[in-house]
Amino acid sequence: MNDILPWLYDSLIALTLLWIAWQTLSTRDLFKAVLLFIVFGLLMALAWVRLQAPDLALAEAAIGAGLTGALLLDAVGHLRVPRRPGPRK
Amino acid sequence: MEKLYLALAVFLMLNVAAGLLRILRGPTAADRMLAAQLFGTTGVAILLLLAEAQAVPALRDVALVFALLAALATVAFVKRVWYRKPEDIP
Amino acid sequence: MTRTLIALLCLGLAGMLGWALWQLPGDVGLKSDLQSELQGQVQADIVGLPALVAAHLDQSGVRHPVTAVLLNFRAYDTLLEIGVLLLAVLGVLAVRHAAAPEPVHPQRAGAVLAALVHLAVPLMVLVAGYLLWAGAHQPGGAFQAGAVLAGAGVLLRLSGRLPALLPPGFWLRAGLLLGFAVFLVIALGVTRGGHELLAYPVQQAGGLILAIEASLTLSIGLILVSLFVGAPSPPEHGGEASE
Amino acid sequence: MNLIDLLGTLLLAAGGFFFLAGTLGLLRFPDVYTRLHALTKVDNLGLGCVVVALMLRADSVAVVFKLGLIWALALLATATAGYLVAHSARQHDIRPWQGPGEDV
Repeated sequence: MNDILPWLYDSLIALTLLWIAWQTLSTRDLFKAVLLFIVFGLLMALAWVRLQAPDLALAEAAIGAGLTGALLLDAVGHLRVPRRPGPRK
Repeated sequence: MEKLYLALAVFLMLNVAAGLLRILRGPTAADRMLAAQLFGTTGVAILLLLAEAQAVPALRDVALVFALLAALATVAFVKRVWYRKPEDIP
Repeated sequence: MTRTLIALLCLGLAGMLGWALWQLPGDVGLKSDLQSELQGQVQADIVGLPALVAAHLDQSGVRHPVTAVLLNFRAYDTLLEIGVLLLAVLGVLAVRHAAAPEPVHPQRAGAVLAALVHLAVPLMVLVAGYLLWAGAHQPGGAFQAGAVLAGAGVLLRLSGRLPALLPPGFWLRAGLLLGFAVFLVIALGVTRGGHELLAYPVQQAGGLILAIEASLTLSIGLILVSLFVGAPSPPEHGGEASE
Repeated sequence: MNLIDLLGTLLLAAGGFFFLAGTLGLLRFPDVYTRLHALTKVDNLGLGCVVVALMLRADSVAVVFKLGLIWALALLATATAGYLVAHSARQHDIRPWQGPGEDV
């Protein structure tokens, strides 16, 4: 019982990360890929915590979850992908 | 109490995994952005719980940086991707 | 055909990575009980890196092992890293000059975003300073602090309070260069005292590292903001501005 | 189990409940405005409960202050993000959901 919770958490985060990575690479929607990448960075920071590397978690939180997201979204905006504002009803 | 913290962290991770469906489905870009914003706050909660459970106070700083930069991506989204072009305005 | 080739290549790469990981000695810092169990014994003749760092930590001038490695024991690595960042931003600046500079439009932000900027930006600067100071004894340091500082810059830019690049004059270039220059001057400076390149004298190590980190923070923040701000802002939209 | 622990456990459970509610809202609500509601309100209540629970067992006043600051920052970020997204959605002529009669 003592070990099952960390084990559960670790396997959950590892599987989710793999799944996000796969979705990021396989999606055709650029914006979706960027958002998935942001979430990937976010969860990666949480994974570094479990790997006992708080320094990396801090760097990942600042660069991965914060700055890269803004940079990539800016790039998406400039690429002028055909924007679909959603189903207009 | 440490066990409870960890259990809640596991539960919150499950929430994130379920919320990913909203990013995949959309339908609008705003829905996806909202899901990412929610994960940011969930990440803050998980970090605070782990800081206590693993006894690593430095994780609170990670949570602080998370919370501080949480709005950045959404602001960039609204200002750079999902704004309305002048020619679209009737 | 190409797909199969790529798939085979990826598989080969994955196999090599796995093999390399398997070949790692048991205690190079992968704090893993499983590995020592697998090897049946802890190899006493291989001194793990963490132990090596811990043994020399008192000579490094800081109390946090990661900072000690990054800015003292393996400082040349960090020196070259900031050099790479500098080269990257030079590339961006070279392309950027094509776009005409545009004026500042603080009124475009809208009231709510303006409130966020008013509250968050000073806090970001404060937290950057805190992270820089904390790096000496706990996780933190120049890169993290610089990134938070850059976050403040990006927020200012998104709310229209920062011109499309800060005027590319002397002060911008000086700011971008500052971290690298201070690092290099100190690295060379210690050789005059009979030390090797980047081998700080033990007594002054703490002060020197703080000087390097402070200038690195400023430069990294400025470099990251320059990467973002280099692009012109999109044609403005109605609505938000009129609030 | 003393009173502080009991209170902390209750708050943690409440926090978990609010996070679950937020995720369910994100997944089940019909349009962007209602999902916004689920996110900005519920998820900050969830974080709030967790933060207060951790405050109860904090070692020092500095830690309490830091936890409070983190919560305040998260509130600020989510509130701003929520407003900006709602405003942008309105500019994109996305109409609010009018009830179950209309298809989503």
